[in-house]
Amino acid sequence: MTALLPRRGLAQILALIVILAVDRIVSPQFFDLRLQDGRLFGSLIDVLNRGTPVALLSLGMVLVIATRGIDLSVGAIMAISGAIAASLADSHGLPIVLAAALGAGLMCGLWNGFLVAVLGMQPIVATLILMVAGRGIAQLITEGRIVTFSSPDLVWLGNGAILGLPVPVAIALGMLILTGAVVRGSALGLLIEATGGNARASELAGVGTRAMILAVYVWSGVCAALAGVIAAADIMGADANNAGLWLELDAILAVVIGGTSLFGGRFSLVLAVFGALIIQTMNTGILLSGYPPEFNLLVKAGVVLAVLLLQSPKFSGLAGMAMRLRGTKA
Amino acid sequence: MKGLPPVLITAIVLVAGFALCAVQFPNIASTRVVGNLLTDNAFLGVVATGMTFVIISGGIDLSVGSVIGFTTVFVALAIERWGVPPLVAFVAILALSAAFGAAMGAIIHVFDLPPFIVTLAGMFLARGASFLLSTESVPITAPVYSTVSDFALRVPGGGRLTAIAMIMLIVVIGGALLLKLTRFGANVYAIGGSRTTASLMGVAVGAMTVKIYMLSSLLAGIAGIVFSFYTSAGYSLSAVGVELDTIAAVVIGGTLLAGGQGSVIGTFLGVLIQGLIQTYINFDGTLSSWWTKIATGVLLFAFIALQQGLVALARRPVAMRAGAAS
Amino acid sequence: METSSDPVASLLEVRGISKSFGAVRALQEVDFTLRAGEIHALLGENGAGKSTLIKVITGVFPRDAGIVRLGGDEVAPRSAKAALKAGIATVYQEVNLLPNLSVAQNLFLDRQPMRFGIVREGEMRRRAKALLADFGLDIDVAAPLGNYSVAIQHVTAIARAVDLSARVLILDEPTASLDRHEVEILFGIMRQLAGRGIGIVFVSHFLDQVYEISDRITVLRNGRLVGERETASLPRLDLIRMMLGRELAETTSTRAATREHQARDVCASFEKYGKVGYVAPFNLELRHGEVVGLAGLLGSGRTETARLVFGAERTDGGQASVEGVPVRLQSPRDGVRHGFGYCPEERKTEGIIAELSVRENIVLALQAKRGLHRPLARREQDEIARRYVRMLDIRPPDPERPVGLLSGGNQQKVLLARWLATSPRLLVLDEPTRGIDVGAHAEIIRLIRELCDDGLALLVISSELDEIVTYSDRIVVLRDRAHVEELAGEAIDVTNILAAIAADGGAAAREGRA
Amino acid sequence: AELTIGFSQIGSESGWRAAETSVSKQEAAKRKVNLKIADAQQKQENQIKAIRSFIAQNVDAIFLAPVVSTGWDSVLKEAKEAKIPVVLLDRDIDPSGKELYLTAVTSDSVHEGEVAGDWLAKTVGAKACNIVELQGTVGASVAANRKKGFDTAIAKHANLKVVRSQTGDFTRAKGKEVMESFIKAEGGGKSICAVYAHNDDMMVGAIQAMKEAGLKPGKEILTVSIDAVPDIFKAMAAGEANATVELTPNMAGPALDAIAAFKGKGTVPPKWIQTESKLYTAADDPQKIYDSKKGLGY
Ligand SMILES: Nc1ncnc2c1ncn2[C@@H]1O[C@H](COP(=O)(O)OP(=O)(O)OP(=O)(O)O)[C@@H](O)[C@H]1O
Ligand SMILES: Nc1ncnc2c1ncn2[C@@H]1O[C@H](COP(=O)(O)OP(=O)(O)OP(=O)(O)O)[C@@H](O)[C@H]1O
Ligand SMILES: [Mg+2]
Ligand SMILES: [Mg+2]
Repeated sequence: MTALLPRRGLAQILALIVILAVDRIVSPQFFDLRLQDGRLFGSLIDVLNRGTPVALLSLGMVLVIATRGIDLSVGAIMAISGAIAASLADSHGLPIVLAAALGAGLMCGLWNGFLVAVLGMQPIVATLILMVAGRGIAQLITEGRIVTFSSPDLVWLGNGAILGLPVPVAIALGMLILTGAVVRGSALGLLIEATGGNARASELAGVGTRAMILAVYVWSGVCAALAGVIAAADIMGADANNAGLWLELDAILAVVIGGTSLFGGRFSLVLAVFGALIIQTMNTGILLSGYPPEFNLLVKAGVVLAVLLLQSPKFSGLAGMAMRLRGTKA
Repeated sequence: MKGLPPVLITAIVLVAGFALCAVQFPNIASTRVVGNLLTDNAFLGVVATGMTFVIISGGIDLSVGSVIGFTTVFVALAIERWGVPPLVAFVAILALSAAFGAAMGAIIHVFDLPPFIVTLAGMFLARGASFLLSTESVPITAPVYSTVSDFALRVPGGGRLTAIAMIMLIVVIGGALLLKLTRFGANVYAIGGSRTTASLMGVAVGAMTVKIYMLSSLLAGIAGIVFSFYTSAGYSLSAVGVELDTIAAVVIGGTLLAGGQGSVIGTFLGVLIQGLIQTYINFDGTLSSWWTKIATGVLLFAFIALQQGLVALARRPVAMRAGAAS
Repeated sequence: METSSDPVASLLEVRGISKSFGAVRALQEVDFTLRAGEIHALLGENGAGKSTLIKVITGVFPRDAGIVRLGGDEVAPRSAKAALKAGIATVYQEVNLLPNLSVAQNLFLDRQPMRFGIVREGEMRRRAKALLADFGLDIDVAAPLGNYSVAIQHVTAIARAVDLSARVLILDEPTASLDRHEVEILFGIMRQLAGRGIGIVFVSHFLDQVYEISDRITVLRNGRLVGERETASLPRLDLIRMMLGRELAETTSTRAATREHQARDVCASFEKYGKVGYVAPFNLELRHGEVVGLAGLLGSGRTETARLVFGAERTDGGQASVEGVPVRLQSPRDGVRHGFGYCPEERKTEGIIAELSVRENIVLALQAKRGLHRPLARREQDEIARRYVRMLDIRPPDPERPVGLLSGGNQQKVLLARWLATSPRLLVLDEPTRGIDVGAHAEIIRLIRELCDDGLALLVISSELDEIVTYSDRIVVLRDRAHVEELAGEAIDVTNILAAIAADGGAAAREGRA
Repeated sequence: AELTIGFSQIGSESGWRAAETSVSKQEAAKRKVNLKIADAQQKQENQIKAIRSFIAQNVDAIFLAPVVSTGWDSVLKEAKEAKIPVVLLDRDIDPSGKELYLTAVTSDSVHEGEVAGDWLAKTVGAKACNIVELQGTVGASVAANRKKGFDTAIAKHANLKVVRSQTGDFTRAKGKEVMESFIKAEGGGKSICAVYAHNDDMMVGAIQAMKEAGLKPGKEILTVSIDAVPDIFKAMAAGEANATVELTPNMAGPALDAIAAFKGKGTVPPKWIQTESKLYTAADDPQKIYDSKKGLGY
C-alpha cells in the first residue's frame, strides 16, 4: 500500500476524506449503495462515473506536465473524438468507431507534440491553437448540432456495467493500470521525469527528449479522445459545442492537486487520478447540497485553496509553529 | 550584426499581416478600422500589460478575466443601485482589486504554491463573487459614462481615437516605462530569471511577488472599468476566457512563459495581432461558427510560426555566439 | 578545539551554530571567528558544511541554534537582503547571478543609481565598466550575462560582492572556475580589501591558494568544528589530516614516467572537425588507454572541442570515426550510442537533474543507452547506485537522496558515476575536479588512471595545469578557438604549456576579446 | 439592388442556435439577400467588433442577436450615425436603447416560462407536486427569465413547489449529471413529481438519468422544457417526455421582411415583433414534428 501511494499522497487522502465527510453531512444518503439493473447505484458511483472524463484527461495531462508542458487542447480533442464517434456509430462497428476516434486524438497529440518538440513553441500557446481550432473542427463535423446515435455498443460504453461497476469507471481504471504499466514498467517514467527536471542535462545524457515530449502529447491526445468517446456515449450524442468545455482546467487542477509540479519532474499517476476524484467529490457535493448555483464557484474556490494549503509544506510548518507558540505561552 | 530584436520582428509580422488583409479587403486600411482596433482591444491591452509583468516574473494570472467581470458588476451596482459617485466607485474597486491581487501574491509566496492554481482559485472566487452581486446585467446610465464613451478625437478618414483607447495607450506606455526604467522593473526580470538567485542577490522576492500580482489585478480592475465604459454595463459573465486571450497576446508578443524575458511593447503588438485576426474574420463574414474557430487557430499558428521563423533567422549569427559562450 | 578570544579584533563571531535538514545534521555546534582585516580560509571535505555555515550566517537558511555577532552586536538576518544591509556580502557557491539580465544590471541589482525614480542606465554602465576593469575585464556590460562564459560570470559575481562588502566579504569557492591570471587579480583585490579592515571568508579546495592568501584557517568535518589555526604554523599534511581525519594516500606526480609508451589502438579520430564561429577545424586522435588533456585559457575553445567530440554540437564538415569506422555525430544520443560519455563543466544547468535521486541520476545515461524497452530493474539500479556511491565515496551515502541536496563536490561525483555506469569507450571530462576536495581530488585522479589502464580513452579539460600534466599522455593546447600545439611524452610540462599558450599574441587575445 | 445584411450571431453554443443560423441563411437565400454572418463565439466584445466592422463595410442593415441585454448603446449609436438600421433577433436589449434599433424579433422568455408553468399546474391539478428545476447558465438572461416566468406561474398554486434548483449550463451532459444528483438527494427520485428544464437539451440528459435510475420519465415523473428541438419530440413519441414550449429558430424571416418593407416603402415596423411561444405535448403527433424539424439544422 505504501508503495502504491507514497507518503506524499497523505495530504490528498486526507483532503478526500474530509470532503467525503462534508458530503455525508450535506447529503445523509451519500454512502448508500444499491444494485439497480445489474449496476451499482448511489452517489459514490456518481462520483466515480462523473469523475471519469477528468480522470482520463489527467492521466495524459500529468505526463505532459511532468515534461514541463501543458495541454490546453484536451477539451477540444474530446469534442472532436466524440463527434467522430457519434457520426460513425450507427453505420460502423465499435472497433472502427473507436479506432477512428482514438486515431483522431492521436493525430491531435502528434500535432501538439510537433509544435512543442520540433518547432519549439511554448506549450501553452502551441496547445491553445488546437484548443481554439479543435472545437471548430468538432463543430464542423457535427455542424453545430447534437449528433445522436443509438448503436447499443457505443451506448454500452457510456451506460453499461461490468461487475456492477459502470463501464466508464472500468475503462478509467484500465487506463490507469495500462498507463502505469507502460510508464513505470518501461524506462519511460524515468526519462520523462528527467526531461522535465532538466531537459538540457537529459539531452546531454543521451535521452531523446524530443521523442519523450512527442510521446506525452500523443498520449494526452489519446486519453482525451477516449474521454470524449465516453462523454458522447454517456449522453448518446455528440455535443461539439459543450463537450469537454473548460475541462482542461479541471485536468490541470487534478494534476496539481495530485502533487505534480507545473515545473515538471516528478509525477504520480495515481495521485493525479486522486485529484480528479477530489474535484468530482466536491462537485457532486455541491449538486447534492441544494445551495443556489450562484454559490458553486465560491465553494470551489474555497475547497481548491484549502486542499492546496493542506499540501503546502510551508503551511504545515507554519501551523506547527503556531501550535508550538501557543504551547509555550500556555 | 546583432540581429533583429524580437519586438521588431513582431512589429514586422503585424505590419505584414495588416498589409495582406488590406490587399483582400481594402476597407481595412482605413483610420476607422485602426481606431476600432485600438478601441475594441483597449481592455485587453490594459490587462495584457499587467499580465506581461506577471509572466516575465515567471508567474501567471488566470484571475484577470473574472476580475474584469467582477469590476463591471461592482461598478454598475455601485453607481446605479447604491448611488455611489462614479469616481468613488472607481477608487473603491481599484483598491479592492489591488488587495485581491496582493492576497493572491501573498499566498503564492508564503505558502510556496503554484501561481497557476492560486490564480485559478482566484478566478473561481472573483467570478463567483460577481454572481453573488448580480446575475443579471446592469446598465449604467450615469452621465459620465455617455460622456466618456462618446468622447473621441476624430482623425481624418473616419477614424476615432476614443477615450478608452487613450487610457489603454497610457497604460501601455506607463507599463513599458515601469518595466524598462525602474528598479521595480529590473527586479521583475530578476525574479523571472530565478527566484532563488534573485533572493540571494538581495531582492525582496516576497514583497515583489505581492506587488506584481497586485499590479496585475489593479490593471485588471482598470480594464474592468474600461470594459464598463465600452459596454456601459456591468455583467457577471463578461470577459469569460479573456485570461487565455491575454496570455496568448503576451506570448505572441515575445514574452517567455518561463519568465525572465519579454516586453510590454511586444505585448501591445500581440494584442493588435489578435485584434487583426478578429477583424479579418469579421470582414470576411462568410465564416460559420466553426470555420471562425478554425480560421482563428490557423491564423494564430501562422503568426506564431512566422514570428518564430523570423526570430530563428535573426538569431542565427547570435546563436553561434551564444552557443560559443556555453 | 581552540577559538579566538580577542573580542576587540573579532568582527564576526559565530557561536554554537547547529543546522539540520531533516535527518541530516549539516552543522553541529560550530564556532567560527573572523577578525577585521584578515583573510580566513574555511576548509573541509565536500559536504563538510561550509556552504551551509555561510548560508546560515547570511540568513538564507534559518538556524536551529546558536548566535551570530557582528562587531559585537547580535545579528539574525532573515534574508540575504538583510545580511547585505548589515554589511555582509557573499558570493555563493552554486547560484551566481541572473543570466537573463545584463552584466550591469547584475552588478547593480536592487541598488542601481537612480534619478527621479528612474534607473540611470548610462551611469550604471559606466560604473559597471569601471568595476570590472579592476578585475581586468573589458566586456560589453549591456549584453546579457548569459552570453558570457562561466568564468566571466563568476568574476562578475565577485565584483558585485566586493563592491557591496561593507564589513564582511564571504567567497564560497570563488576560484573554482578561474584561471591563474584571474586568481592573481582576485587575490590582489582581496588583500587590498583586507588592508581596509574588511574581514574575508574564503572557501577553496585549492590548498596552494589557501596557503598563498589566508591568514588563518578553520576546518570543518562532518558538520563539526575541527579547529582553527594560524596558516603559517600549520603544515600542509596536518591540514589534510584535519580535513580528512586520516592520512591521504600518496599520489605519484608524474604519469608519463611510470608508463611505457607503446602504440595503442585508435578509439576515435576526428579529421578537419570544427564549426564556424565556434572552434576552428582540428584533427584529433584519441586512443584506448590514453589521456589527452586540453589546455588553454578561459574562452580558448576547450569546452567547444569537447562538445563537438561528444556530439552535443554538430560539426560543419570533416569526418569522425570510431574504431576506424566513419560515423556521424549529430546529437548526444549518437555520442552515447558510440560509447562516449561527457561530464559538462556547468554541473547545475547541464549535468544534474536536481529533483531526481542519486540513483536515478546515476542510471540515467545507461538507461538512455539501453533504450526504453529494456528498463533497468529496480534491483539493478540499486546495485549500480550502491556500487558507485561506495566507489566514489559519495556522501551522504544515500542513493535515494535528491541530488540537488548534495554538496557541490558530491554532485560532481554523481555525474562521473553516471558515465562510468555506461562503461564508455571514450570519456570526455570538462573540469572534472572543479569544486572537489583534496581527498576526492586524489580519488578522481586515481580513477582517471585506472580507467585509462582499463583501456578507456579520455579527453580531459582542466584549468589546473599541475594537475593536467600529471595524468595526460598528450596535451593539446588551444588558443583563440584553435588547436595550436600538441605536446607528448617528455615535452609535457607546465612551462611548455604556458609557452604554447603565450606564443604570439596569446595575451592580446585575452585582453582583446570583448 | 441586392441587400447586404450583416448578422452578428452569438455563437454556436447549442443545437437551437445552429438551427437559427441555418434557418437565417435559408430565409436570406429565399429573399436573395446577401447575409454576412459574424460569429461572436459567445463574447460581447466580439459582437461589438463585428458591428463596427459591418459599419466600416457600409452594409444595408445589421441583425444583432445580443449575447447580453446591456452595453450596446455606443456601438448602436455609431450604426445610427451611419444610418444603418438595426434589428434585434431572439433577444431584447436594455430599454434605454429603444430608439437605437428599428425593431426586435424575439420571443418573450418570461412568457415561455409561464407557458411551461401553466401547463404543469393544469396537468398536475390539485395534488401536491415537488418540482426539480434545471437552470440554464448562471447569469444568462434567458435562464433568469425562464425561471421567473415559471415561478410566477406556479406561485398561484400552493401545491406546486420547486424543491431543488441547480444549473445544468444548458447542456445535455450537465443536465444528466445534475438530475442524477437530484434523484439521489430526493430519496431515489420517489418524491419528485415533475422536472422543469430551461431547455430541451438538459431535459434529454435528465430523461436518461431518470431511466438509468429505474424511473419512468413521462409517466412517473412529468417533464416540461423549452425550445422544442427535434430530440425532445423523439422522447415525446417514446412517451418519455410530456411537454415543450417552442422557441422558433426562424427569427430572421420576419426581420428580413421588416427590413425589405422599410428599405422599399419606408414602412416602419412595430418596435416588437413577438414570436409565438407554442406549447407542444404528446397530443401533437410528436413523430411528425420530429421528422419535419430534423432537417432544420438543429
Ligand atoms: N537544502 C538542503 N537540504 C538538505 N540537505 C542539505 C541541503 N543543503 C546541504 N545539505 C546537506 O548538508 C551537508 C553539508 O553541505 P554543504 O553544501 O554545506 O557542504 P560543503 O562543505 O559546502 O561542500 P562542497 O565543498 O562540496 O561545496 C551535505 O551533506 C548536504 O547534502
Ligand atoms: N578574459 C575574457 N575576456 C573577454 N571574453 C572572454 C574572456 N574569457 C572568455 N571570454 C568569452 O567567453 C566565451 C566562452 O568561453 P568558454 O568558457 O566557452 O571557453 P573554454 O575554452 O571552454 O573555457 P573553460 O572551459 O575554461 O571555461 C568566449 O566566447 C569568449 O568570448
Ligand atoms: Mg559548498
Ligand atoms: Mg568552457
